Amino acid sequence: MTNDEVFAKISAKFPMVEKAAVQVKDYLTVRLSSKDDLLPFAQWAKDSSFDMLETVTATDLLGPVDMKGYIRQQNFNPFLPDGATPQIESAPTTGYPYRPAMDLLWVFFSVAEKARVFVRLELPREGISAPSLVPLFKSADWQEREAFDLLGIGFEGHPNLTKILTPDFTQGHPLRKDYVHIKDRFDE
Amino acid sequence: MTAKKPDPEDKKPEPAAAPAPVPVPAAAAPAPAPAAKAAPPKYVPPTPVLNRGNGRLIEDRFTTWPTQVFADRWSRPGYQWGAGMLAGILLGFAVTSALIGELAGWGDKLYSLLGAQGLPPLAVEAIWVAIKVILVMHVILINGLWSIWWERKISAHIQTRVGPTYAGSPKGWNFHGWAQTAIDGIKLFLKEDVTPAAADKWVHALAPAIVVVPCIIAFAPVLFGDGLAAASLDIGTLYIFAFAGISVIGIVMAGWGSGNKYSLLGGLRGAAQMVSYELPRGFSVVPVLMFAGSLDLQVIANAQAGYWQGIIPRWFIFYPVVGQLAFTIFLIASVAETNRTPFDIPEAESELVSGFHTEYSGMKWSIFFLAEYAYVLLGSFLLATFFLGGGASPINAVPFTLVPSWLWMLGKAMLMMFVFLWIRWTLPRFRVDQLMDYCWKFLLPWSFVNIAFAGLYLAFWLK
Amino acid sequence: MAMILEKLPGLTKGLPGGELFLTTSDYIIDLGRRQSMWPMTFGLACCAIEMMASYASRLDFDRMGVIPRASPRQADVMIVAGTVCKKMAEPILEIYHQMPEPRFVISMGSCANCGGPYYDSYSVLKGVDRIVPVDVYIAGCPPRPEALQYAVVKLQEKISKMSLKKGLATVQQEKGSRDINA
Amino acid sequence: MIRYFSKIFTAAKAIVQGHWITLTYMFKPAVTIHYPDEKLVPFEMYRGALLFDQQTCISCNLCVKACPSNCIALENAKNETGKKVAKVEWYSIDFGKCNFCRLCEEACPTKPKSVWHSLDYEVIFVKRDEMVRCWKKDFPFIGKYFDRKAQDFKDPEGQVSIHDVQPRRS
Amino acid sequence: MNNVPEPRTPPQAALKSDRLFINLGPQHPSTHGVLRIGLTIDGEVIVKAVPDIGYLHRGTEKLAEVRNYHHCVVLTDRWDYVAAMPNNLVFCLAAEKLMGVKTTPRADALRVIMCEMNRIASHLLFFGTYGIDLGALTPFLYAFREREMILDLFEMSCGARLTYNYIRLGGVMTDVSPEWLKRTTEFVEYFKPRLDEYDTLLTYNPIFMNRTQGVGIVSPQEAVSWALSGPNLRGSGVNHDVRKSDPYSGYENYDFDVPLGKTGSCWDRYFCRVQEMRQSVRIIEQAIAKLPDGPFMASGVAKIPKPAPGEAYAHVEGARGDLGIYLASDGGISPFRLHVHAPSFINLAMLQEKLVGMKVSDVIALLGSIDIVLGEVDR
Repeated sequence: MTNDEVFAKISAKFPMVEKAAVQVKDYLTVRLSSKDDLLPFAQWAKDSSFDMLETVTATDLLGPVDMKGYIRQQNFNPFLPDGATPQIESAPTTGYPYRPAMDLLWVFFSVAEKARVFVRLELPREGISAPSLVPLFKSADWQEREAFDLLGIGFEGHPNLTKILTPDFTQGHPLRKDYVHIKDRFDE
Repeated sequence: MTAKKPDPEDKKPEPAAAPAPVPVPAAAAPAPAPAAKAAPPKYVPPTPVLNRGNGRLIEDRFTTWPTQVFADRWSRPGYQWGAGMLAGILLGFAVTSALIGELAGWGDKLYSLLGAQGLPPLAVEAIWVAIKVILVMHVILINGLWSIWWERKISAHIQTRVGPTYAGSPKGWNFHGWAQTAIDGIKLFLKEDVTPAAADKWVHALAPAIVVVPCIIAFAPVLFGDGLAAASLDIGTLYIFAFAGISVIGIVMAGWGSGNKYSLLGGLRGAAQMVSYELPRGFSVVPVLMFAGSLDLQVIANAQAGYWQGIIPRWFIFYPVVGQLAFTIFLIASVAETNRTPFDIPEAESELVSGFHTEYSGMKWSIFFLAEYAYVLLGSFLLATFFLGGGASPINAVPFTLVPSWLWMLGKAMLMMFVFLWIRWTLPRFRVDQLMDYCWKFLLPWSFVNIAFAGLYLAFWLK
Repeated sequence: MAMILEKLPGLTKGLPGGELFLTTSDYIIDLGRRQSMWPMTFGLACCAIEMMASYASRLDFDRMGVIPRASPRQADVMIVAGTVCKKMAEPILEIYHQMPEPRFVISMGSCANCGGPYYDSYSVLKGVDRIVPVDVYIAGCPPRPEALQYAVVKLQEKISKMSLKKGLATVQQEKGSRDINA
Repeated sequence: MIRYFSKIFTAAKAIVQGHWITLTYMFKPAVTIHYPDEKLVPFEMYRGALLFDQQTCISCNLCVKACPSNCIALENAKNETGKKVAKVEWYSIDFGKCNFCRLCEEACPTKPKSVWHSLDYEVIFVKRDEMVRCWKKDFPFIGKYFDRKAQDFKDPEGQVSIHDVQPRRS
Repeated sequence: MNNVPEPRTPPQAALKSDRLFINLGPQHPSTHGVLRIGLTIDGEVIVKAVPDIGYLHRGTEKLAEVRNYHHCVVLTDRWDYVAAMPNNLVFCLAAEKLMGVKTTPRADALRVIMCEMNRIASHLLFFGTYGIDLGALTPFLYAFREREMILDLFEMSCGARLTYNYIRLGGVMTDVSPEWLKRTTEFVEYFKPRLDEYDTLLTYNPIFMNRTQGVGIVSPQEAVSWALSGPNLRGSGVNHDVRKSDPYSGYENYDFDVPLGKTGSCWDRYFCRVQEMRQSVRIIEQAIAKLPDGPFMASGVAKIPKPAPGEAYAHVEGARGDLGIYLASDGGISPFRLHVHAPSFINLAMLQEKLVGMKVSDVIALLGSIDIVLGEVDR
């Protein structure tokens, strides 16, 4: 099933969903306009042939990553007593639309027709939260917890939204671009 | 990568194989080579720090591939040398034992010598029993050294690898790690003795003793050859099974005493398994007792003397159906009794870390280890006595019947111990409830059926 | 038994054959510890696969008397094979303290030496010698199974130089690289 | 009834076959390499410990940029007039962080390469200082490490080379 | 035959036994790495299971944002360290889509050969460790003996045994010599009879079949709802293989079939992997037979690539399942966002619901059968 047929099927059911400006290479990317379109779309996907929710993730569009999120402790080098200079500093590229928002991504896959659709939703960064798809798809459980743990996205309706990957004493959400690492007892 | 397509690696100036001195790089290098390039300093590496002299470098990796190694095994020097050594040991053992065949005779001479000293008969009896106890104790503890080394070597060769080789052999030599178990013993002897805080001290410390002592006591009536039993009891079999059952208490104490959840689970599982496998073990021996007519091991062994039509020995295993069935059930139950795979759920490595002896370290743990191998030895001697006609030679020809009975008994016991090891390194592990189903719904009913068959035999055939 | 051995150097100072007795007992004790080092099955990341390869048939670790033991109570050496994350640092410390005395630590692979490819990650401990004293580090990512066996050979040499004068247990040290004959 | 006995028969047959395989392998020779006595020489492409030749290096910093874990540090040499010259003053590789990925060797433009992977895989450290390997004027290929306690450069104790003389790769 | 006895809940009144909480701790011989499962058990039956991961979380997605594209390829080796080739391949496919680089046919064929050999090595490790989990110690040694041969071949071609860094942006690192091809065919000839040996040793062993056949049954709908992938999904009978549904780097011109399980039990998942080894052997033979010659590296990949802003998604049939990379670039030298769709992380999620009602020794059987690698779970 080519991308256009899939898009025709979707737009027949959901007119307010339109094709995303930036298409993921060779896959159909669809952009939702608001938070409350998600649950009906997911329900429709589950009923029609898109019965597998493959991925739930997000991208922080704030800007280049903040170097204080990394801790670099070099080994003692006799020629460089104060440690080797870090090599790559991430610099902002001109012309890229950085904005204080997060771009959420859901990927639905239909096992029968071997078709995949990328659903995007952009939300402001402050107090970001989105409806949870755990009641519909069981695979969303851990992926939403990971998105919460690493990016700080609250999912309403998630049964057990707690940290899953980072240790308990790590404060903040590491994958955010403005994450600053607070020294804990293990990095002296 | 630069826009130019990177040409593939040009000819290597340095032949990788022979460590030839570094040639000066070829002068026709495309880039204008710096004119007076002094040869790079000849680097002398630090002497290779190896405890076994300089290693022989294997240049062609593919000679170590299984395709070549398994291709023609007799062309490999190590293989021939190993086969020769094995044949030599067996032959030497047989010859020396044939020469000093009448070891049993010495026992009576010693006994009469003691009597001649004019000591009261009670004192003679006491000294004689003391000598027998020391001898049997030595058999059990030395067996620990031998069978642990043997298991590691057999398991290694089953898995196409080589077991311990460097223990006890000087530099450059290879005595196949004969001293490995002794060295393990020294290390375990000097380990810090850890008693966990949550443990119940006395129960934790006493558990290994309660596991080992019944096994040593149970060795009293075991037959080591014709007439070579420490104590010839006429209820030998009942005595052995009675004492072998006490070690369950030790395992449960170890499980409870260590204060660790894993060992508690292991201990309870061990109790359930060992108690329930006592039954098929006991009942599978009943046909043998029916045929032999008494519980005394010596009488059972003598009942198996003689040959059918001069060829097939009258061993109980060769009785058409009853013998094989009783033999397999007894073998399976003794494997379960010694907590070895496929019945090693009490110390299942992969589930309960290491079961009831998780919290034991150093000397206490090694007592558990010795107890396991003592039970394996007990199981293999019982198998040899009950089913393989302890002491009787399988072939009716002259050179074999001259071999003393204790050598045949030892040979059969070692064969049975090999079967124990062989089972351990092939089969996966049972689940707890399958293990119980297997015992109560399969082994036990079949042993009853076996007893019924034995009854028919007695009624019609053996009268 | 351990108490007697602790006092042995004092006892044998005056006796005529004492020195010889001390050196032979040193040799036997070190032989026992050297030829039967039981590591703990303790793999973290990719180096654990190379550690498993060194137990397998081609490079048999059993030749040196090394059998992997599941519980820390029966282990002598802890091979830290893989990336030490901060969440795993607490269990590693607890396991190290559960091991009975003469215990050694081998840090295997760049990640365990000083963070390796994750030298700037927020959740990786920069080297396991920040929490436990390490006797031998192995370079490589992951090191070959032979390198692990070479490290065990090197550790055996260090153990063979231990002597009763410093007591039965190895020198106590909180963290950093440890020289047991210091 | 028949199904019960056939189940027992297939189970017993499978167990016996399994045992037969282990028995046949027991009599096959072992594929073990007795490591300290026999050592495998790695293949020619193997990525072992890094070596560096201080004379042919033109200090172009390409290897510093190519290294993912930022292990390499170097300093341009200056001639008497203070002008930078295509030589390297000192060079250091941090073996603790190196993950042996061959990117630095591929980035090196000199022919033959001035930083290349040898075939040594027996590289251990006993102290934390041994991790950083340094090269200066006429140090050997294998380099030295700086011992902070003794405050001078020493030969690396923990590295055993497969070849008596380090072969060079073009 | 489904001989799973339903959990016998003792009569509460008569038997007051309180629940025991045990930690299948981060250091456990058979959790394939550092995974902790908090089990609440009542006797031998599990009442509640809470898997706790993150003990190997190295934050590679954050590190990728300060590495250039060639450095990220090195980072990908350490995710699924048992089968590292598909990791490199999936990152290179995504980056090539982003940069619009077309790889040469020889590079595609070499990538297919290397990935299939790495799949055999990974399934051999699964076969060995699954044997150990269930108590059979010998298959592990036989499987590693064959795996060492594959690692020798990798060392001969790309220089490393586990973290290869062989598949690069635009092609592969070096070409393979004819001697390497000869040795690979020698390995393939030697390996086929070994697979039948493994079947008699473990697959059809009655104790093994009892331990795995009725255990951990996952119905097809449940498998799709948990978004399982790879042998775990095909074990339940759902026919989805990325090499067939979304072919990449030339998989469409090799013919191989996809083994499917019937009931979705542990034995079916195990059997799918053993059958997949046979299929991989077929693919390798075909690939070596039709190996096109020509350059092994496409030209036009910059030393420090700066792809145009955009997003790309590529996914590959890794040894553990459907491994996908979502790569977003803002035109800088480092990726703006790298998300890994890790199959082990998603397959592991079903553990918390599946374990309730099982026995303690079944935990190990189920955990072993979904074949997770903690490097990929925690990234």
